[in-house]
Amino acid sequence: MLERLATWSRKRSPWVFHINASSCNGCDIELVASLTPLYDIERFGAILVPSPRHADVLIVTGTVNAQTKDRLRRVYEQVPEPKHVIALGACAAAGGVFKGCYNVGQGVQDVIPVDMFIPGCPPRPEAIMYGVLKLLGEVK
Amino acid sequence: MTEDKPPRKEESAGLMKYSAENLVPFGPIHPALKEPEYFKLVLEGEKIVEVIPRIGYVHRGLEKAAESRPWVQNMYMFERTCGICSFVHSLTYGQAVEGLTIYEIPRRAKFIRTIIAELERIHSHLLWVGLMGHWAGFETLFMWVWRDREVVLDLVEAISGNRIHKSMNAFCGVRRDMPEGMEDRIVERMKFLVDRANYYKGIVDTEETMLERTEDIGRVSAETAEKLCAVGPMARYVGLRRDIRLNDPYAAYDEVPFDIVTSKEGDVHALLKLRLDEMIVAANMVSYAVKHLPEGPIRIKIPPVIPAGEHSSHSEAPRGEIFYYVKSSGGRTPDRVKSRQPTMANLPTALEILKGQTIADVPVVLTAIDPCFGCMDRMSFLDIESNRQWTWSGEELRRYGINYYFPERMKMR
Amino acid sequence: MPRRRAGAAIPEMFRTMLEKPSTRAYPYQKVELPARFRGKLDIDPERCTGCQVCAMVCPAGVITMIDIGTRKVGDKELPVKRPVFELSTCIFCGECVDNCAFKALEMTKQFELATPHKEDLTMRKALTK
Amino acid sequence: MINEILQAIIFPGVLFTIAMGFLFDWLDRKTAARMQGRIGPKITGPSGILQPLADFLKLLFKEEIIPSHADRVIFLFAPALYFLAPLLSMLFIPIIGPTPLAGFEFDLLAILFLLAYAAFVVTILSYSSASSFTTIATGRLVLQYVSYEIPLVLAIITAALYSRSLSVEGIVASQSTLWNILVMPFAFGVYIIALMAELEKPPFDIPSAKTEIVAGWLTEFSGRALSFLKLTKEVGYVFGSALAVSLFLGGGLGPEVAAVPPPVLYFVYFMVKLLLVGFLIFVLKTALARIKIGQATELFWKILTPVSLAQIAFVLVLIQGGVLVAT
Ligand code: SF4
Ligand code: SF4
Ligand code: SF4
Ligand code: SF4
Ligand code: SF4
Ligand code: SF4
Ligand code: SF4
Ligand code: SF4
Repeated sequence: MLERLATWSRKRSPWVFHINASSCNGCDIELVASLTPLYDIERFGAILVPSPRHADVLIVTGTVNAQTKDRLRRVYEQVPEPKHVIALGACAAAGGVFKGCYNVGQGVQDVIPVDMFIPGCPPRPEAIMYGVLKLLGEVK
Repeated sequence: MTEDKPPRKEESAGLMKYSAENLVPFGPIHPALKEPEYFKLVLEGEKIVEVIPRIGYVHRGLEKAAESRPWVQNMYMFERTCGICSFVHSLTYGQAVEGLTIYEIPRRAKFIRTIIAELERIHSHLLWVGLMGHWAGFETLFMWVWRDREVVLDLVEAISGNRIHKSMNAFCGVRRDMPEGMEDRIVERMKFLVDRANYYKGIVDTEETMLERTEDIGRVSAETAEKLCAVGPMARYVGLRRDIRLNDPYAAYDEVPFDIVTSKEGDVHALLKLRLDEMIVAANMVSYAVKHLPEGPIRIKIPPVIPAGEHSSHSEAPRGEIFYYVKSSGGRTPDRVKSRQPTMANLPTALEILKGQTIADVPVVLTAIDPCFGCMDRMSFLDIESNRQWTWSGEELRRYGINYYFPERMKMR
Repeated sequence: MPRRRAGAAIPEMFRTMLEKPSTRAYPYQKVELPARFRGKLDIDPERCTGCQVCAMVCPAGVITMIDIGTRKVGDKELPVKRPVFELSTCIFCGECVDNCAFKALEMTKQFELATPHKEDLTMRKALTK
Repeated sequence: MINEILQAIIFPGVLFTIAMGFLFDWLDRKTAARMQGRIGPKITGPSGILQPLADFLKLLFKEEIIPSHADRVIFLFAPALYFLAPLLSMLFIPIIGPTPLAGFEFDLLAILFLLAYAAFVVTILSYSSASSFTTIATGRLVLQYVSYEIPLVLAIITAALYSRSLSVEGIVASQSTLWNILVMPFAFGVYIIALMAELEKPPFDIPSAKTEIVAGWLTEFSGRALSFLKLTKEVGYVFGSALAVSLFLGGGLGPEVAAVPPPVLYFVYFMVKLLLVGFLIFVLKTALARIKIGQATELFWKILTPVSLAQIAFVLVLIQGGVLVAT
């Protein structure tokens, strides 16, 4: 019973913390756009929170370069359990167009575990919403 | 507070001379900056006495990578320097490369480039105005402005197939023609945007709390701005008439009539109005260009090998001058590509403005330069007041790094 | 100089409140995509000849060519190749589509690509001819 | 006896207050969203009405991280102590009849004390988490508190003076012929503005400004502590509005309708007024940008304090002259 209540509330209230790990902004503005009136991801209870301590879902954009790697890991550790990570965009999924540049890695999953990949460069706000909703369907 | 500051140690590049208590980190992961950038603010109470930027969080090594990739592929990579003014990057890079070839760009392509570039300017300025509202704590303005911004994105998507990275440019032309029957729709939508821009101008002019936040904030004298090489709106808001579109026309800017907007007031409020005014100008330019679109081909196919030589090009991105330099030795890949972005050029001015403001103004002022730190990984500082100048050498960076990674203050339970 | 007042946005706020909200009903309603929308890449295995042009032009290194057998040209055995697409890094530029002389590639309108497993994004369709 | 305990726990006591807190949060988000052209919470319950509940429960079930440098004891218990303040204050407000659950002769003073107590606990909480953002937030909290405190108390005192009573019950009863707001509109205005400052609603969300100092004093809290802090804010919202209704809008008093039993009628009137006050705050908060702490201080000290003093003087003159004295 308690378990079901917890699952219900988790599915209904995904609070998102966005971290830009050296992305080009394209994904970031599409993520912000998904909050705005035309898409309004708040319909599903998702809001953008300002502190990783308040977050349930960590959305990472960008290629994760040598500099942001440690910060990404540190932010990830600050998020209380249960937590989920979404890699947003081609860059976060596997390096995107920057794959092979000397300063970038092979995507987010090399640094922290990823629960959902949303490919696209950048993904439409609808694609982002689809990804978040798909993740919610899986929150256990 | 002021007396017990330890004496300045020049050799530490000004990084460790203040005690930890009044150093407030701003970034790298900070909700006000959609991009990770790190500023250490030295505070006295809420007042900022010094700002120490730490850049390079978005450094991906584009210029290096460009040297090993074919010319055309680089176009798509440089387009992704940034998602806000992406087209103008590929445009400038393209122009620099085109300068090395003998081909003439079709006139219709020039017009289409102008249309996309101006649509991008509108989208960028709207985004900026919205974020300004967000950073000043005025969510409603942010929501409305971003709602209206979608109008531009829909048009861009209809023309190019993607909302952000248009992938429209090609060497000596554009990849896609304007879709059939878009003309009326574009003109009508531009009219709508001009109406909205006028409404927002009214809001930023009358709303008391917004004025409190923006008036008299972020002042800088025209001389300082000129000395620190401000570009784009950052130069125009103090009255400098600087605009590459006018000073050195490219694409079809010599055929589409327009006038640049400047302001004399020189505060953030003036900057807000300036951008809205520029948006109106841009909307009118789009309408004009769509109506006067010449017939003809849109692209000349050129061989993948670019003749040897050097060339540079610059253009006016929404946030100021973008500059590209390319060097070829006649191969399939460039020898060297160098790009300089407006934010890099505007950062010294912004730091100058920040001194003496309160911490509440940081987001607003940093937004004023529109934080897009795509390309800042090395930097020299010049403090014009004390005429002190310093650079970060590798050694200083290393020392700073060691200091930074010392046992973290924040630990898990 | 217009009059300064707090709450200048209130009339518009009430107007907006009485209007229909501008939110699109996704995911309950399909998205209207423009004709040129660049979505997930698709390949027609029948048309692909394995010419490798797409792999050469792709700026993101999405396409790798895999040997699927050999064929005889004259007295030489030449490998037959087919492309495999690692769509997780695809930047949807459409360069490969433009350059495929055999019109084997196409950009569909599919954009709902989110997946928990990155392997799902590898497209091997061309191999199973 | 059992009846009273049930009243205190369920209706109109603790549970009802909490439910109202959730309702206010939902209404707040929903109206703001609609005014911005959005829909707002939608899928959680009908029209998303259960959204605040889902948020609360989710945080309850979440891991709680206590920063190593923070004060453990304060971190664990202060949120609960903070939660008590608006909850207790709510018991002094008459909701389903002219007598509140726990009123006494000087309960207005108790409310004032609880207000100060809440501000004190927040400051301690904020200070105890000891990170550079919360340190700035603490400074802002204290400064904001000393700014709005005086006008807020002055506004409350205006009502008490005019009604010549120091209990909420008495003040409500004295308004049967004439609502206080008609005599002292400025005191009402000052009260609402100071209330917004106390609740940290824009334009006074200065101590929790998310674009400046991350989440302000809330930055370091997670899980259960965060859920209670947020709930407290929501309940505080309800309490602040309820006090406004009682002091200035005549509580649940209103024209009698023969067919409806008096307690129900009282309750309905009270709720309608409560939602109106809430709506007023929703609108103001959506329409304004955040101001700076210095500007807030200036507003409260240089403008609102003199205004409330003038209002008191005006009321005193009225009383002295014997005009319009409340019964
Ligand atoms: S996926 Fe594309 S849009 Fe997103 S950060 Fe990478 S390059 Fe930018
Ligand atoms: S030190 Fe500079 S050049 Fe080296 S990785 Fe960092 S930002 Fe790039
Ligand atoms: S300094 Fe410039 S050229 Fe050298 S590696 Fe870095 S980006 Fe490339
Ligand atoms: S100027 Fe800024 S927004 Fe424009 S491309 Fe450069 S980093 Fe991006
Ligand atoms: S490197 Fe520095 S000094 Fe040189 S052009 Fe760029 S910003 Fe100016
Ligand atoms: S200097 Fe700028 S453009 Fe060059 S590699 Fe670094 S981030 Fe990219
Ligand atoms: S998809 Fe087209 S370009 Fe690619 S290998 Fe097949 S035929 Fe060649
Ligand atoms: S669309 Fe672009 S990135 Fe994707 S496979 Fe084709 S060429 Fe490569």
